[in-house]
Amino acid sequence: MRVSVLLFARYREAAGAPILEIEVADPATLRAVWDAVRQQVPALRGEARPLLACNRAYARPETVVQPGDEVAVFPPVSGG
Amino acid sequence: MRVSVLLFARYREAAGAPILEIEVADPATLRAVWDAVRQQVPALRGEARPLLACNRAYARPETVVQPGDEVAVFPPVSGG
Amino acid sequence: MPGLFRVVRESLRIEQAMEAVAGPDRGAIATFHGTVRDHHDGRRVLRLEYHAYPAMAEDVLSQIGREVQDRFGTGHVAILHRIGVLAIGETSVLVAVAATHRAAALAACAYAIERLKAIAPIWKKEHYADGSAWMEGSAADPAP
Amino acid sequence: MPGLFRVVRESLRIEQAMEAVAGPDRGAIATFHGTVRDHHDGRRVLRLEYHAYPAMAEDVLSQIGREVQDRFGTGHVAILHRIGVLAIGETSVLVAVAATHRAAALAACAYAIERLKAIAPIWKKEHYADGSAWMEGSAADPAP
Repeated sequence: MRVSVLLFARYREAAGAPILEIEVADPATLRAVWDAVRQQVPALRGEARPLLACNRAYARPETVVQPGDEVAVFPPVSGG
Repeated sequence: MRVSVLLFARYREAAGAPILEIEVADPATLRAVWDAVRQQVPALRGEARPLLACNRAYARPETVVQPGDEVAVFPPVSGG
Repeated sequence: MPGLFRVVRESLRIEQAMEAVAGPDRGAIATFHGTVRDHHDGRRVLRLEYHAYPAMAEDVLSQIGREVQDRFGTGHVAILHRIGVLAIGETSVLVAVAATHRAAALAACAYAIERLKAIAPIWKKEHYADGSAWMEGSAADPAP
Repeated sequence: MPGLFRVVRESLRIEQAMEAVAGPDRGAIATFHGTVRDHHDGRRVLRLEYHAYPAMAEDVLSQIGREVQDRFGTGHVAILHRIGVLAIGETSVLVAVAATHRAAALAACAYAIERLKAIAPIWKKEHYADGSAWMEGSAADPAP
Protein backbone atom coordinates (compact mmCIF):
# COMPACT_ATOMS: atom_id res chain seq x y z
CA MET A 1 0.00 0.00 0.00
CA ARG A 2 1.36 3.36 -1.03
CA VAL A 3 0.86 6.33 1.33
CA SER A 4 1.77 9.98 0.77
CA VAL A 5 2.92 11.51 4.05
CA LEU A 6 2.94 15.25 4.61
CA LEU A 7 5.86 16.56 6.69
CA PHE A 8 6.08 19.91 8.41
CA ALA A 9 8.59 22.22 10.07
CA ARG A 10 11.73 20.47 11.31
CA TYR A 11 10.64 17.11 9.90
CA ARG A 12 10.28 18.64 6.45
CA GLU A 13 13.76 20.12 6.69
CA ALA A 14 15.16 16.78 7.89
CA ALA A 15 13.57 14.95 4.95
CA GLY A 16 14.42 17.66 2.43
CA ALA A 17 10.91 17.31 0.98
CA PRO A 18 7.34 18.29 1.92
CA ILE A 19 5.88 14.89 1.01
CA LEU A 20 7.26 11.37 1.27
CA GLU A 21 5.86 8.48 -0.72
CA ILE A 22 6.15 5.31 1.33
CA GLU A 23 5.17 1.66 0.98
CA VAL A 24 3.55 -0.13 3.91
CA ALA A 25 1.80 -3.49 4.27
CA ASP A 26 -2.00 -3.21 3.97
CA PRO A 27 -3.76 -2.71 6.39
CA ALA A 28 -1.39 -0.11 7.82
CA THR A 29 -1.59 1.86 11.05
CA LEU A 30 -0.19 5.34 11.54
CA ARG A 31 2.52 3.72 13.65
CA ALA A 32 3.60 1.62 10.66
CA VAL A 33 3.57 4.73 8.48
CA TRP A 34 5.75 6.60 10.95
CA ASP A 35 8.15 3.66 11.21
CA ALA A 36 8.47 3.65 7.42
CA VAL A 37 9.11 7.41 7.43
CA ARG A 38 11.90 6.97 9.98
CA GLN A 39 13.33 4.15 7.91
CA GLN A 40 13.51 6.49 4.93
CA VAL A 41 14.77 9.57 6.86
CA PRO A 42 17.61 8.60 9.20
CA ALA A 43 17.63 12.06 10.82
CA LEU A 44 14.17 11.34 12.26
CA ARG A 45 15.06 8.01 13.88
CA GLY A 46 15.62 9.52 17.31
CA GLU A 47 12.33 11.44 17.39
CA ALA A 48 10.53 10.75 20.66
CA ARG A 49 7.34 12.78 20.34
CA PRO A 50 6.03 12.84 16.76
CA LEU A 51 2.47 14.11 16.33
CA LEU A 52 0.36 12.12 13.88
CA ALA A 53 -2.64 13.36 11.92
CA CYS A 54 -5.10 11.68 9.61
CA ASN A 55 -7.46 13.73 7.46
CA ARG A 56 -6.47 16.95 9.21
CA ALA A 57 -7.20 15.71 12.71
CA TYR A 58 -4.87 14.42 15.40
CA ALA A 59 -4.93 10.63 15.52
CA ARG A 60 -3.49 7.84 17.65
CA PRO A 61 -0.76 5.47 16.37
CA GLU A 62 -3.30 2.61 16.29
CA THR A 63 -5.41 4.41 13.70
CA VAL A 64 -5.74 2.35 10.50
CA VAL A 65 -4.95 4.29 7.34
CA GLN A 66 -7.44 4.01 4.47
CA PRO A 67 -6.48 4.55 0.83
CA GLY A 68 -6.80 8.23 0.01
CA ASP A 69 -6.43 9.40 3.63
CA GLU A 70 -4.41 12.60 4.15
CA VAL A 71 -1.64 11.53 6.52
CA ALA A 72 0.79 13.93 8.22
CA VAL A 73 3.59 13.71 10.79
CA PHE A 74 5.17 16.68 12.54
CA PRO A 75 6.99 17.78 15.69
CA PRO A 76 5.33 19.35 18.77
CA VAL A 77 3.66 22.62 17.80
CA SER A 78 4.88 26.12 18.75
CA GLY A 79 2.52 28.63 17.19
CA GLY A 80 1.24 31.81 18.83
CA MET B 1 -16.12 78.93 55.89
CA ARG B 2 -17.30 78.88 52.32
CA VAL B 3 -16.81 75.66 50.29
CA SER B 4 -17.54 75.04 46.60
CA VAL B 5 -18.80 71.49 46.16
CA LEU B 6 -18.72 69.74 42.79
CA LEU B 7 -21.68 67.47 42.05
CA PHE B 8 -21.84 64.75 39.42
CA ALA B 9 -24.36 62.52 37.64
CA ARG B 10 -27.63 62.04 39.53
CA TYR B 11 -26.59 64.41 42.32
CA ARG B 12 -26.00 67.16 39.79
CA GLU B 13 -29.44 66.59 38.28
CA ALA B 14 -31.01 66.59 41.76
CA ALA B 15 -29.35 69.91 42.62
CA GLY B 16 -29.96 71.45 39.21
CA ALA B 17 -26.38 72.78 39.27
CA PRO B 18 -22.84 71.47 38.82
CA ILE B 19 -21.47 73.38 41.83
CA LEU B 20 -23.01 74.31 45.16
CA GLU B 21 -21.62 77.06 47.33
CA ILE B 22 -22.15 76.16 50.96
CA GLU B 23 -21.28 77.65 54.35
CA VAL B 24 -19.88 75.39 57.08
CA ALA B 25 -18.29 76.08 60.46
CA ASP B 26 -14.48 76.12 60.33
CA PRO B 27 -12.80 73.60 60.71
CA ALA B 28 -15.15 71.50 58.60
CA THR B 29 -15.05 67.80 57.78
CA LEU B 30 -16.33 66.26 54.54
CA ARG B 31 -19.20 64.89 56.62
CA ALA B 32 -20.21 68.43 57.60
CA VAL B 33 -19.95 69.50 53.96
CA TRP B 34 -22.17 66.64 52.86
CA ASP B 35 -24.70 67.42 55.59
CA ALA B 36 -24.84 71.03 54.36
CA VAL B 37 -25.32 69.83 50.78
CA ARG B 38 -28.25 67.66 51.85
CA GLN B 39 -29.70 70.58 53.79
CA GLN B 40 -29.63 72.64 50.62
CA VAL B 41 -30.87 69.87 48.26
CA PRO B 42 -33.85 68.05 49.77
CA ALA B 43 -33.83 65.42 47.01
CA LEU B 44 -30.47 64.17 48.35
CA ARG B 45 -31.59 63.73 51.98
CA GLY B 46 -32.25 60.00 51.60
CA GLU B 47 -28.87 59.20 50.01
CA ALA B 48 -27.26 56.28 51.81
CA ARG B 49 -23.99 55.82 49.93
CA PRO B 50 -22.50 59.12 48.79
CA LEU B 51 -18.88 59.02 47.66
CA LEU B 52 -16.72 61.89 48.85
CA ALA B 53 -13.59 63.25 47.22
CA CYS B 54 -11.07 65.88 48.20
CA ASN B 55 -8.52 67.16 45.71
CA ARG B 56 -9.48 64.49 43.16
CA ALA B 57 -8.97 61.57 45.50
CA TYR B 58 -11.49 59.51 47.46
CA ALA B 59 -11.59 60.63 51.09
CA ARG B 60 -13.26 59.56 54.32
CA PRO B 61 -16.01 61.63 56.00
CA GLU B 62 -13.59 62.55 58.84
CA THR B 63 -11.26 64.34 56.42
CA VAL B 64 -10.85 68.02 57.35
CA VAL B 65 -11.40 70.41 54.47
CA GLN B 66 -8.78 73.13 53.94
CA PRO B 67 -9.53 76.45 52.22
CA GLY B 68 -9.04 76.00 48.48
CA ASP B 69 -9.56 72.23 48.52
CA GLU B 70 -11.46 70.79 45.55
CA VAL B 71 -14.39 68.98 47.18
CA ALA B 72 -16.79 66.69 45.32
CA VAL B 73 -19.73 64.43 46.20
CA PHE B 74 -21.27 61.87 43.86
CA PRO B 75 -23.21 58.59 43.71
CA PRO B 76 -21.64 55.12 43.31
CA VAL B 77 -19.80 54.92 40.01
CA SER B 78 -20.92 52.96 36.94
CA GLY B 79 -18.39 53.51 34.16
CA GLY B 80 -17.08 50.90 31.78
CA MET C 1 6.08 56.09 33.48
CA PRO C 2 4.76 55.00 30.08
CA GLY C 3 1.02 54.69 29.64
CA LEU C 4 -1.99 56.62 28.38
CA PHE C 5 -4.92 57.51 30.64
CA ARG C 6 -7.64 59.68 29.18
CA VAL C 7 -11.30 60.64 29.40
CA VAL C 8 -12.38 61.95 26.01
CA ARG C 9 -15.44 63.02 24.01
CA GLU C 10 -14.17 61.67 20.67
CA SER C 11 -14.59 58.13 19.30
CA LEU C 12 -12.11 55.69 20.79
CA ARG C 13 -9.69 54.11 18.34
CA ILE C 14 -8.02 50.81 19.14
CA GLU C 15 -4.95 51.85 17.15
CA GLN C 16 -4.32 54.70 19.58
CA ALA C 17 -4.35 52.36 22.57
CA MET C 18 -2.23 49.73 20.81
CA GLU C 19 0.40 52.24 19.71
CA ALA C 20 0.64 53.58 23.25
CA VAL C 21 1.58 50.18 24.67
CA ALA C 22 3.33 48.23 21.90
CA GLY C 23 7.11 47.84 21.68
CA PRO C 24 9.78 45.47 20.40
CA ASP C 25 10.51 43.92 23.80
CA ARG C 26 6.86 42.92 24.40
CA GLY C 27 5.39 39.77 22.88
CA ALA C 28 1.82 40.12 24.08
CA ILE C 29 -0.90 42.75 24.01
CA ALA C 30 -4.30 42.14 25.59
CA THR C 31 -7.17 44.55 25.03
CA PHE C 32 -10.67 45.00 26.34
CA HIS C 33 -13.40 47.03 24.63
CA GLY C 34 -16.67 47.88 26.29
CA THR C 35 -19.30 48.61 23.67
CA VAL C 36 -22.84 49.94 23.98
CA ARG C 37 -25.35 47.08 24.09
CA ASP C 38 -28.87 47.35 22.75
CA HIS C 39 -30.38 45.79 25.86
CA HIS C 40 -29.92 45.63 29.64
CA ASP C 41 -31.85 43.48 32.09
CA GLY C 42 -34.32 42.63 29.34
CA ARG C 43 -35.00 46.25 28.49
CA ARG C 44 -34.28 47.79 25.09
CA VAL C 45 -31.60 50.51 25.26
CA LEU C 46 -31.60 53.24 22.59
CA ARG C 47 -28.35 54.94 23.55
CA LEU C 48 -26.06 55.55 26.51
CA GLU C 49 -24.81 58.73 28.06
CA TYR C 50 -21.57 58.77 30.03
CA HIS C 51 -20.74 61.50 32.48
CA ALA C 52 -17.47 61.85 34.40
CA TYR C 53 -15.49 63.90 36.87
CA PRO C 54 -12.79 64.12 34.20
CA ALA C 55 -9.80 65.41 36.16
CA MET C 56 -10.26 62.92 38.98
CA ALA C 57 -11.13 60.11 36.55
CA GLU C 58 -7.83 60.55 34.71
CA ASP C 59 -5.97 60.53 38.03
CA VAL C 60 -7.77 57.33 39.01
CA LEU C 61 -6.98 55.67 35.65
CA SER C 62 -3.31 56.57 36.15
CA GLN C 63 -3.47 55.06 39.63
CA ILE C 64 -4.85 51.84 38.12
CA GLY C 65 -1.85 51.91 35.76
CA ARG C 66 0.46 52.06 38.78
CA GLU C 67 -1.41 49.17 40.40
CA VAL C 68 -0.91 47.13 37.22
CA GLN C 69 2.82 47.93 37.33
CA ASP C 70 3.01 46.77 40.95
CA ARG C 71 0.99 43.58 40.46
CA PHE C 72 1.87 42.45 36.95
CA GLY C 73 5.25 44.07 36.34
CA THR C 74 4.37 46.07 33.25
CA GLY C 75 3.81 49.80 32.89
CA HIS C 76 2.65 49.56 29.29
CA VAL C 77 -1.00 50.31 29.97
CA ALA C 78 -3.58 52.43 28.13
CA ILE C 79 -7.01 53.13 29.60
CA LEU C 80 -9.36 55.38 27.62
CA HIS C 81 -12.95 56.16 28.53
CA ARG C 82 -15.36 58.06 26.36
CA ILE C 83 -18.01 60.45 27.71
CA GLY C 84 -21.07 62.07 26.13
CA VAL C 85 -23.85 60.38 24.20
CA LEU C 86 -22.94 57.04 22.56
CA ALA C 87 -24.92 55.07 19.99
CA ILE C 88 -25.41 51.30 20.12
CA GLY C 89 -22.21 49.49 19.16
CA GLU C 90 -19.89 52.39 19.94
CA THR C 91 -16.92 51.81 22.23
CA SER C 92 -17.24 53.35 25.68
CA VAL C 93 -14.02 52.07 27.19
CA LEU C 94 -10.74 50.68 25.91
CA VAL C 95 -8.01 48.97 27.90
CA ALA C 96 -4.74 47.75 26.39
CA VAL C 97 -1.84 46.17 28.24
CA ALA C 98 1.42 45.00 26.71
CA ALA C 99 3.81 42.66 28.49
CA THR C 100 6.69 40.35 27.71
CA HIS C 101 4.48 37.29 28.16
CA ARG C 102 0.82 36.62 27.54
CA ALA C 103 -0.23 35.59 31.05
CA ALA C 104 0.69 38.99 32.50
CA ALA C 105 -0.93 40.92 29.65
CA LEU C 106 -4.20 38.98 29.89
CA ALA C 107 -4.44 39.11 33.69
CA ALA C 108 -3.50 42.79 33.85
CA CYS C 109 -6.11 43.70 31.25
CA ALA C 110 -8.86 41.92 33.18
CA TYR C 111 -7.67 43.57 36.40
CA ALA C 112 -7.66 47.06 34.91
CA ILE C 113 -11.24 46.90 33.63
CA GLU C 114 -12.48 45.54 36.97
CA ARG C 115 -10.77 48.36 38.82
CA LEU C 116 -12.06 50.98 36.41
CA LYS C 117 -15.62 49.81 36.98
CA ALA C 118 -15.13 49.85 40.74
CA ILE C 119 -13.39 53.18 41.27
CA ALA C 120 -13.30 55.52 38.23
CA PRO C 121 -15.67 58.48 38.84
CA ILE C 122 -17.71 57.89 35.70
CA TRP C 123 -21.46 57.27 35.40
CA LYS C 124 -23.69 55.72 32.79
CA LYS C 125 -27.24 56.79 31.98
CA GLU C 126 -29.38 54.44 29.92
CA HIS C 127 -31.92 55.94 27.55
CA TYR C 128 -35.03 53.92 26.68
CA ALA C 129 -38.02 54.61 24.45
CA ASP C 130 -39.95 55.82 27.50
CA GLY C 131 -37.37 57.45 29.73
CA SER C 132 -33.88 57.14 31.15
CA ALA C 133 -32.09 55.93 34.27
CA TRP C 134 -28.73 56.46 35.90
CA MET C 135 -26.83 53.26 36.61
CA GLU C 136 -25.04 53.04 39.95
CA GLY C 137 -22.58 50.35 40.91
CA SER C 138 -22.48 48.26 44.04
CA ALA C 139 -18.74 48.31 44.71
CA ALA C 140 -17.47 49.27 48.17
CA ASP C 141 -16.64 52.91 48.86
CA PRO C 142 -13.10 53.40 47.47
CA ALA C 143 -12.10 55.82 50.26
CA PRO C 144 -8.90 54.60 51.96
CA MET D 1 -21.71 29.38 13.33
CA PRO D 2 -20.29 32.91 13.29
CA GLY D 3 -16.55 33.29 13.63
CA LEU D 4 -13.42 33.75 11.56
CA PHE D 5 -10.58 31.22 11.59
CA ARG D 6 -7.70 31.80 9.21
CA VAL D 7 -4.03 31.14 8.57
CA VAL D 8 -2.73 33.88 6.29
CA ARG D 9 0.47 35.30 4.79
CA GLU D 10 -0.66 38.96 4.93
CA SER D 11 -0.31 41.37 7.85
CA LEU D 12 -2.95 40.84 10.52
CA ARG D 13 -5.28 43.76 11.11
CA ILE D 14 -7.11 44.13 14.39
CA GLU D 15 -10.05 45.78 12.60
CA GLN D 16 -10.69 42.59 10.66
CA ALA D 17 -10.91 40.52 13.84
CA MET D 18 -13.04 43.12 15.64
CA GLU D 19 -15.51 43.43 12.78
CA ALA D 20 -15.87 39.66 12.64
CA VAL D 21 -17.01 39.45 16.27
CA ALA D 22 -18.71 42.78 17.12
CA GLY D 23 -22.46 43.23 17.22
CA PRO D 24 -25.15 45.32 18.91
CA ASP D 25 -26.12 42.64 21.44
CA ARG D 26 -22.54 42.26 22.75
CA GLY D 27 -21.12 44.64 25.35
CA ALA D 28 -17.60 43.27 25.58
CA ILE D 29 -14.78 42.39 23.21
CA ALA D 30 -11.49 40.97 24.46
CA THR D 31 -8.51 40.61 22.16
CA PHE D 32 -5.07 39.09 22.33
CA HIS D 33 -2.18 39.96 20.00
CA GLY D 34 1.02 38.00 19.89
CA THR D 35 3.82 40.13 18.50
CA VAL D 36 7.37 39.28 17.53
CA ARG D 37 9.76 39.99 20.40
CA ASP D 38 13.36 41.04 19.88
CA HIS D 39 14.64 38.54 22.45
CA HIS D 40 13.98 35.05 23.77
CA ASP D 41 15.71 33.36 26.70
CA GLY D 42 18.27 36.15 26.74
CA ARG D 43 19.13 35.75 23.06
CA ARG D 44 18.65 38.48 20.49
CA VAL D 45 16.07 37.55 17.85
CA LEU D 46 16.29 39.19 14.41
CA ARG D 47 13.06 37.84 12.93
CA LEU D 48 10.65 34.94 13.20
CA GLU D 49 9.45 32.50 10.62
CA TYR D 50 6.11 30.75 11.05
CA HIS D 51 5.26 27.56 9.21
CA ALA D 52 1.90 25.77 9.32
CA TYR D 53 -0.14 22.87 8.07
CA PRO D 54 -2.68 25.42 6.87
CA ALA D 55 -5.73 23.26 6.13
CA MET D 56 -5.52 21.38 9.41
CA ALA D 57 -4.61 24.54 11.34
CA GLU D 58 -7.78 26.29 10.16
CA ASP D 59 -9.83 23.22 11.15
CA VAL D 60 -8.19 23.26 14.59
CA LEU D 61 -8.85 26.99 15.03
CA SER D 62 -12.52 26.37 14.15
CA GLN D 63 -12.59 23.56 16.70
CA ILE D 64 -11.25 25.98 19.33
CA GLY D 65 -14.13 28.29 18.35
CA ARG D 66 -16.60 25.47 19.08
CA GLU D 67 -14.91 24.80 22.42
CA VAL D 68 -15.32 28.48 23.29
CA GLN D 69 -19.01 28.27 22.38
CA ASP D 70 -19.44 25.21 24.62
CA ARG D 71 -17.52 26.63 27.59
CA PHE D 72 -18.24 30.34 27.49
CA GLY D 73 -21.53 30.54 25.59
CA THR D 74 -20.40 32.79 22.76
CA GLY D 75 -19.69 31.90 19.15
CA HIS D 76 -18.34 35.33 18.29
CA VAL D 77 -14.70 34.33 17.98
CA ALA D 78 -11.97 35.28 15.52
CA ILE D 79 -8.60 33.54 15.50
CA LEU D 80 -6.06 34.59 12.87
CA HIS D 81 -2.49 33.33 12.59
CA ARG D 82 0.09 34.67 10.24
CA ILE D 83 2.75 32.52 8.55
CA GLY D 84 5.92 33.37 6.66
CA VAL D 85 8.75 35.66 7.79
CA LEU D 86 7.81 38.31 10.37
CA ALA D 87 9.84 41.30 11.51
CA ILE D 88 10.21 42.39 15.14
CA GLY D 89 7.00 44.02 16.38
CA GLU D 90 4.75 42.42 13.76
CA THR D 91 1.64 40.55 14.89
CA SER D 92 1.84 36.77 14.55
CA VAL D 93 -1.51 35.89 16.09
CA LEU D 94 -4.77 37.67 16.82
CA VAL D 95 -7.66 36.45 18.93
CA ALA D 96 -10.89 38.39 19.44
CA VAL D 97 -13.94 37.25 21.38
CA ALA D 98 -17.16 39.21 21.83
CA ALA D 99 -19.74 38.36 24.48
CA THR D 100 -22.64 39.95 26.26
CA HIS D 101 -20.59 40.41 29.42
CA ARG D 102 -16.94 41.08 30.05
CA ALA D 103 -16.11 38.05 32.20
CA ALA D 104 -16.97 35.61 29.41
CA ALA D 105 -15.13 37.64 26.75
CA LEU D 106 -11.95 37.91 28.83
CA ALA D 107 -11.90 34.27 29.94
CA ALA D 108 -12.71 32.97 26.45
CA CYS D 109 -9.94 35.05 24.89
CA ALA D 110 -7.36 33.68 27.35
CA TYR D 111 -8.66 30.15 26.76
CA ALA D 112 -8.46 30.44 22.98
CA ILE D 113 -4.82 31.56 22.89
CA GLU D 114 -3.81 28.79 25.32
CA ARG D 115 -5.52 26.20 23.16
CA LEU D 116 -4.00 27.59 19.98
CA LYS D 117 -0.52 27.29 21.44
CA ALA D 118 -1.22 23.73 22.60
CA ILE D 119 -2.86 22.23 19.51
CA ALA D 120 -2.69 24.35 16.34
CA PRO D 121 -0.25 22.74 13.85
CA ILE D 122 1.93 25.81 13.50
CA TRP D 123 5.66 26.15 14.19
CA LYS D 124 7.96 29.02 14.92
CA LYS D 125 11.58 29.32 13.84
CA GLU D 126 13.74 31.94 15.50
CA HIS D 127 16.45 33.62 13.46
CA TYR D 128 19.53 34.97 15.23
CA ALA D 129 22.64 36.74 14.01
CA ASP D 130 24.45 33.40 13.92
CA GLY D 131 21.81 30.87 12.97
CA SER D 132 18.25 29.75 13.57
CA ALA D 133 16.26 27.25 15.64
CA TRP D 134 12.84 25.65 15.49
CA MET D 135 10.79 26.09 18.64
CA GLU D 136 8.83 23.07 19.82
CA GLY D 137 6.21 23.12 22.56
CA SER D 138 5.87 20.85 25.53
CA ALA D 139 2.09 20.35 25.49
CA ALA D 140 0.69 16.82 25.63
CA ASP D 141 -0.06 15.03 22.37
CA PRO D 142 -3.49 16.33 21.28
CA ALA D 143 -4.55 12.95 19.85
CA PRO D 144 -7.90 11.85 21.35
